[in-house]
Amino acid sequence: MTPVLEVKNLSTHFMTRRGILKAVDDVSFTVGQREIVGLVGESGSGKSITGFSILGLVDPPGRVVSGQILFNGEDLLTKSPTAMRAIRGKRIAMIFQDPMMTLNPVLSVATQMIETVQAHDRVSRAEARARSRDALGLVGIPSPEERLDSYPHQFSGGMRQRVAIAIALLHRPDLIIADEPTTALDVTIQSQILFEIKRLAGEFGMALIWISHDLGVVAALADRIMVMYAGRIVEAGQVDGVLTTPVHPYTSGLLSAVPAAVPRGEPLRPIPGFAPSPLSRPSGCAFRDRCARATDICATEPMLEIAADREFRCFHPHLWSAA
Amino acid sequence: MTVRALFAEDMLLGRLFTGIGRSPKAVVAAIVCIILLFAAVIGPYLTPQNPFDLAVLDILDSKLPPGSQSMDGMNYWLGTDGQGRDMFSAMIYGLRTSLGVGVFSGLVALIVGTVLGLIAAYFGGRIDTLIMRVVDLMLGFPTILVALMLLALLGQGLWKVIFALILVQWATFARAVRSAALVEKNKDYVEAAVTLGIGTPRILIGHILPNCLPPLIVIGMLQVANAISAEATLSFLGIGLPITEPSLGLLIANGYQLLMSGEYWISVYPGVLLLVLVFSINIVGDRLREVLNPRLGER
Amino acid sequence: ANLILGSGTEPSAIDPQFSRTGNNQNIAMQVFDRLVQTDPAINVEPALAVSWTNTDPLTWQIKLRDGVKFHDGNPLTSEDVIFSLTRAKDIPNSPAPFSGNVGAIESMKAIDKLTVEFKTKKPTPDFIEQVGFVYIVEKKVAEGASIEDFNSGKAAIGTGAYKFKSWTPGDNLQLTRNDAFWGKKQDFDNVTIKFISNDASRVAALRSGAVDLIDAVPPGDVKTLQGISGLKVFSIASARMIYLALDSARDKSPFITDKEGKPLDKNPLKDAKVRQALSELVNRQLIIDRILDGSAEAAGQLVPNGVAGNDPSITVPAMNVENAKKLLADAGYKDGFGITIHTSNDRFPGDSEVAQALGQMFARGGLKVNGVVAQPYNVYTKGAGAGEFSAFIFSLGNSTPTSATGLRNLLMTVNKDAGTGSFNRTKYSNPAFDDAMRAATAEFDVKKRVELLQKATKMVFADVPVIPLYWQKVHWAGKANLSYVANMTEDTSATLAGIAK
Amino acid sequence: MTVFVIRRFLQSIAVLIVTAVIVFIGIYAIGDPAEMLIAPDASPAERAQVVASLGLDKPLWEQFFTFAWNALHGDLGRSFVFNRPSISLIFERLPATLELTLTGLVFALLLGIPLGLLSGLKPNSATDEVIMTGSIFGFSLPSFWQGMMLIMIFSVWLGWLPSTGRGQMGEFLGLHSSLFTLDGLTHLILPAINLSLFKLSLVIRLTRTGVRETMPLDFVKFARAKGISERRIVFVHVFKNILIPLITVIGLELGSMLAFAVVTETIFAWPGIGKLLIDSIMRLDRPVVVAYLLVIVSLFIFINFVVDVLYSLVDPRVRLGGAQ
Amino acid sequence: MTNPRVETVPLIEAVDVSRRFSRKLDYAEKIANLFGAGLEEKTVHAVDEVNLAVYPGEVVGLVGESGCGKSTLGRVMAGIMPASGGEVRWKGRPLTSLHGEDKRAMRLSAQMIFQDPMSTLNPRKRVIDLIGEAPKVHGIVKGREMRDYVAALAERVGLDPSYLDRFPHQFSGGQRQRIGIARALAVKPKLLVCDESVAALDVSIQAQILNLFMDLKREFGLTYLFISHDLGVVKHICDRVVVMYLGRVVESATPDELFDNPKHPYTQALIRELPSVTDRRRVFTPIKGEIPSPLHPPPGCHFHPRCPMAFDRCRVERPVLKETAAGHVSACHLNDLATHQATHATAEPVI
Ligand SMILES: Nc1ncnc2c1ncn2[C@@H]1O[C@H](COP(=O)(O)OP(=O)(O)OP(=O)(O)O)[C@@H](O)[C@H]1O
Ligand SMILES: Nc1ncnc2c1ncn2[C@@H]1O[C@H](COP(=O)(O)OP(=O)(O)OP(=O)(O)O)[C@@H](O)[C@H]1O
Ligand SMILES: [Mg+2]
Ligand SMILES: [Mg+2]
Repeated sequence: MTPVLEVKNLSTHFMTRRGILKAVDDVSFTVGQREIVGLVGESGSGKSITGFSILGLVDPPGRVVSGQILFNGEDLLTKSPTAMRAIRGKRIAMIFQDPMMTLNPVLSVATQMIETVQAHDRVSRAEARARSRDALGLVGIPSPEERLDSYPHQFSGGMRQRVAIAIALLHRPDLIIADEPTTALDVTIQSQILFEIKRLAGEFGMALIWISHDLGVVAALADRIMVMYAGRIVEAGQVDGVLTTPVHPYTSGLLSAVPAAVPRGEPLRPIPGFAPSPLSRPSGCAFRDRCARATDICATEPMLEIAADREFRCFHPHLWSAA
Repeated sequence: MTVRALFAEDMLLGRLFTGIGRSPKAVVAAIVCIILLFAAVIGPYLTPQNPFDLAVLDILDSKLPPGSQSMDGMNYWLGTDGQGRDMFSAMIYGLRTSLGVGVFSGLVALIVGTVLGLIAAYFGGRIDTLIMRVVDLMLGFPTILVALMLLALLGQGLWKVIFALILVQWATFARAVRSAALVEKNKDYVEAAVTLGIGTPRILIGHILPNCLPPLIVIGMLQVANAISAEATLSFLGIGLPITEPSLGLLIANGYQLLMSGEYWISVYPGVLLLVLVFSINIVGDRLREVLNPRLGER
Repeated sequence: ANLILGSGTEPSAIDPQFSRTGNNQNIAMQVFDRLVQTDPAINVEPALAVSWTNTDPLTWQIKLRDGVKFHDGNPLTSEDVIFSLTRAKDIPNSPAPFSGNVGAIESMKAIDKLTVEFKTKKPTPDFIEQVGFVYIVEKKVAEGASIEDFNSGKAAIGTGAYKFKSWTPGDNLQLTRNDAFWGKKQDFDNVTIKFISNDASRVAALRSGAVDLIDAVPPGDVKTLQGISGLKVFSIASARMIYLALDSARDKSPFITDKEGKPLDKNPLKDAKVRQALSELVNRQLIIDRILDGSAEAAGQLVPNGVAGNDPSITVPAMNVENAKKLLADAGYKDGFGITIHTSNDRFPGDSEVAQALGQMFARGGLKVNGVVAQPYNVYTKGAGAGEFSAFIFSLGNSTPTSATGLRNLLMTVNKDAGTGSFNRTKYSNPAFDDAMRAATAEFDVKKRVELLQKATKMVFADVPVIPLYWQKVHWAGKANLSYVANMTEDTSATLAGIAK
Repeated sequence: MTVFVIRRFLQSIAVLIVTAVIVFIGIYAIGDPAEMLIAPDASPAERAQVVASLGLDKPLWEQFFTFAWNALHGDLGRSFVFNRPSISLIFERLPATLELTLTGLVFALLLGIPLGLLSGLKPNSATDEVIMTGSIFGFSLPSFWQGMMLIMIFSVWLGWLPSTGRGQMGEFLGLHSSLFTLDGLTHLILPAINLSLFKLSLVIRLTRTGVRETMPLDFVKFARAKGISERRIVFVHVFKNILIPLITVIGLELGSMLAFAVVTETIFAWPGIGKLLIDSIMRLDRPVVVAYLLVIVSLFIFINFVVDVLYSLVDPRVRLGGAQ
Repeated sequence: MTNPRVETVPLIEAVDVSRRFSRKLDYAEKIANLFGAGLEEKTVHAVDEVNLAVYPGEVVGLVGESGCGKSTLGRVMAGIMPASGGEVRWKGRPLTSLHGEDKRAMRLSAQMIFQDPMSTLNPRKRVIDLIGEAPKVHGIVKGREMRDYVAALAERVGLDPSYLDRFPHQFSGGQRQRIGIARALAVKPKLLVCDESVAALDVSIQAQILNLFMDLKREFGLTYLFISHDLGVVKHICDRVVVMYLGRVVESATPDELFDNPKHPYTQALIRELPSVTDRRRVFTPIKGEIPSPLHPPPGCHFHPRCPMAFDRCRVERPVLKETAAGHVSACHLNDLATHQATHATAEPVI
């Protein structure tokens, strides 16, 4: 089975006044059909830009400077703007982080959904409307027909995010990129959305890239997990494996920093130090300043190592008995 | 606070300077502004004649074209006006007046408007309603009517024109400050300051006001330009400054009649100077608008 | 042919009796007629009245022109005249009624269809000059007509050379020729009068061809317009005298200071020598040449040569700084004093410039000019009337055949009941002059009357009650194929225009 | 909606009363209408008669209350100068001013929005620089100077366009306007340009700022992610958002254009209310000034009302009736 | 862990505290009502008769959904916002009875630390002024000593004192939060109300800040009201957890007790849906329905429309807080049913 998406050596840089900002730096991964991939990492590590790069939506002064993005075997980076537009929303859809901001406040939900249908399929308004209504029903919005004519502000945050999901589902795309879609929401609403997404992805056979910095959420949802740090994927593998036997010191640092990792009342175990400024990342392993295991060799670029169930970039990986 | 720190790139002043510095157009405009300001300040030392002193004028020299010589051998490089004023001197003095009127009225209006706007925003309720209704009323009244009434009440003169312009302008500032302050007021840092037991005046002036400054600087800049234009228009309508001490606007208005009879210099030169002045102020103000708007400023 | 006339002023109403201000009369004189009218030099000539005689000092008989028809075809009768002269007194809310013109009438009687007999309250030598200038309306139409009826044209029925067609306030007024007019046949079929108050715009309109003829050409533009082929300028020195009024009656004057700018206890202007000195400091011709581009004639008295009452023996005071300084020294002001000159800035061409020039000249004569203050007329006139100024510029237009009215209004002692001194804003009072004027106005013999007026004029101007500066020249400009009768009364009317022969 | 109307209505009345009071005091301060009006050589009896018939002999407060009482009955008084109901004087001239301002506004919008979009979509490009620098001219030149230059260039030198007055009127659908004849249109062009240059700059700027502020917003990116065409994004998504500030400002500016057409009307001899106002102020024709301001203020209020309604149509988040 | 409750006087106590936000009808709306428009005043019961005592040295966690009134309660208890019903007592004395110096002392003793560190720091002030302004204004330090004082504080919260002349935007999120904490500490508070203070931070930085809080508590004996919607965090550092739903307290217990034995269906759902790395559940059984609007809260038990176990009584009668175990109170009508039934309440709800 060919993977839905194959990203090879993707680099996306921002040419800012203060220098080149390597938001995504030599990132490679694949997403298989019907696979749910979690992309985690701390704020600013390049998760969103990875997603936007795939869709060709990196804003200036950012630019994909190298790499390949193969979607069903075709390289998206060589496509014309028109061809890209035909793919966006139709075959790759995206859901954004902030449900309050993703919908145009002055257009009705119906307008925003119908235009999406009609942007890709030559159908009548009535039919587009019917499809929109069905999509709203799918994501669990009660009485979709009436709600269609509402405006975004008349929905709560959770419902807006569901509308965004419904829009993403309109064309049953092959791949959905969800960029932290539940971060702004409550625990109870978050779990409703997770539930809905998971059901629908299964039902329609879609692949899903789920971007988040909440390890718990990804753990609950994804098949595979990729951990980003400073523009690079530092570790990737099956969820169970990565979360139980993290290989990269950053992954393990993250896992031990969560409150649940220590007994109640005990001091937590944060990763010491701060992430380097994206403008002045040290060469070599970007994590080495914060890493207890770092040695001189870490000043050189770690290669992507591929073990049985794991890919990682580290000279001093944790070696678990199981691995 | 060291001077260097003041100009640090993150500070307001620093942002102003680096912001302007990055646009060649704005640099030129800023330099022009500074030159004109300088010329206005040292005006009396620059000019061969005091055009405000009737005793040195001679209508025998009136309406001489540029380059003519006076009876006593002085050269009128830009010609003379209907009263025999040396146009160059008159323009420098007029610039002084115009700039003075613009800057001063802008400044006072800024202060008055800011205080009232802050009060309206912070206290809300009746005070807010009252102030804002007055603002609406002020913005609705034609400038000329206000000026004319004041003129009648107070008599004619520089200060009265300035007063009229202040009266017309403060409302703009009050409105701008209020809307900015309404946003700032609800930010958490204000609540934090309240929690820390910091008094209301201090919060208003020390905390909220500095954050409302960027739009104010921009509006202030543009208002100065506006005030200069407005004074010119008032002069054109015959309710401006004393005629013996003409501003640029009055010079233009005086020469306006003569424009078609070929004595173009009386109106055109001051007109060009006014244009250059207002234009460069606007360019600088415009640039500031770009720089100081965090959403539009360079990333 | 059609005529488009660009006018700087606009009527406030079409009712010819509503106001006797110039702007209203200009329109009225084209649609309506009076018993008599003036020629360009303000001489009376017959109009609707062909003759007027006084059978005794209190009785006048006026004979009307035969065959005159109103625009609606009805003939003019004595009834219309009696009605019009009665109506003139009680136009509601009229700001400048003709009531003064008919004030002398005791009673009126129609002798026949074309003769009216008047009884006056007291002997009135210039009776015809009073009632003669009231416009005659048609009784049938005007009786009970409102001001709106006139404005709309319903009641705007006169005997004039043109018929009223329409008025769009602020924009234009349209007339068509009255083919049944009793007088000279007009050259234009249709006349449009466009109201363009801004001077430069009006000139631009002529230059761009949008109008054929304009009035009130600013002096500065005269030379330019003359230089443009295809255009022609029509000029005349009017009977409008521009003068500097001096606060000569009071013991203290608000804007008189010492050289340091501190208020002065004494009022130097009370001294005729000082006034004389100020007059001699003024170089009238220089002002006329430099500020008014020659559009004026230097004045030393009220009315110019050609208007009855002018005394040719009064010379225009020449500039004589030496003598002026001597006069000042004689009066005890060797070092001069401080003075502020006030002026309007929108009343007549060059008003504020002239004031500044006066300031320059006074300054050169050793006075300290504390300022020249220009104000819009509405503000200015209030201050002038209230005696708030010390030296201020005004103008006085003379539209009557003799200087009597002007002298009475400007220089006679203020006496509201006698109707003298209405324009005497400085409260100047000269009993000898008052007596001389009273004698002159009571004189029935025209020649004698004029002589008496000249005597009074000479007497009063020797005292320098005001400083006469100049008589304004007025200009009209039009296409070269037009003719226009430039007139001293500053009237702008299609009846004065024609196609050049 | 009802609440909104009630609130507006009450506020309007308050504003109107204040306006009237200010004008009364203001005119009183400027000068004595009688002085301006009555021929100076009028006899005391005549003077007294006119003063009495105009009601100027009564104390100011009494004059005010007489006025207010009559105003309540729909009578705003008669002009001192024209002796006609001041309201009819104003309504007679209002169409000319409306015609001028609306044409100016349409001109500003038709030209300003595309230019603003152009420069907003390509910020910092050469086009943007040219448009923005050019638009500063609109702010920098005093209006009277602009007007003079327009006349000099287009009527005197080039002789292309008439410079004064309103042209021929045409009739269309029962409306009389100079918009319907060629002559009328040619007369309208210069004053309309003069009046609209400032607004044009404003519209350009507002549009540009709007575009620049809206383009980076998430929903634009989301629309792109949906595969919507760039055209639709600009003209539907972005444009509708820009419209909101635009409507507000246009509302305000239409009002101020109406009120401040004075200069343009003076220069171009346009028979509108601006010129009537300045003349009336100069002549201290108080009933006209009061009526003018009341009409203008009412118009302001009405325009604001329309703006608010439009606003709520464009922006579904805005609900009429909520307190400010 | 010691039981702080042996001390009898709470440091701060809310007694039947309510906080309503209402918008009064203005004149226009009143007039409209005369014509029968039927407009009502809109009142949000952000906090509805809440009782909560915090004892010295205690860390009390306050959890609940967005908009349930946590922040409002925090503000009322910190004395920033007056209560509209009931009273808040500081060391046993009602806040309304405090005046002058006492009032100021109380105000300074209760400090708040907010969620978004950036927005609580005035972007135009330097760190030194941000931290030092209040102690200077209140005369805690003299002008000259300020820098040392601030430097010491900065060091204490783990900030490099050499950064004192920088502006907030030059710091990372975690550092900014430290600035906020140092600023609060600068006026020597007794009580810190932490309103979602770690929600915006990355896991690792969150851990750093939580450690700091625990250190400070140990060192200065600070008392905390810790507001969060993250049960995991609350569980870790609190001595007692209070659960709110739509303005009311629905349950309160020690963390262990609460997590082991939640009584209220809402608490149960919260605990169940808490995503966790260690305890990976791949089945989601969310609470159905949206959070109801606080403008029109449902009658009876606010939670009943979403409650899988709701019965008739829940729809009409407001449940009161009852103690079910030592120090464990909850407000649910299920408590009144037979105990064996209640244990069943954890059964999977249907969606
Ligand atoms: N328009 C831009 N201009 C300059 N730099 C940018 C821009 N957008 C993103 N970046 C930089 O790119 C880097 C990666 O950003 P990205 O948004 O992908 O982070 P992220 O992992 O999604 O973080 P978060 O969890 O906060 O969303 C960051 O350092 C950010 O500062
Ligand atoms: N100043 C206010 N005016 C009107 N309503 C308010 C105000 N402050 C809060 N509310 C309302 O009171 C309710 C409780 O708000 P509060 O901020 O206390 O909730 P919260 O639990 O802190 O929510 P979050 O987790 O989102 O911070 C909300 O419905 C809110 O809309
Ligand atoms: Mg992101
Ligand atoms: Mg909160």
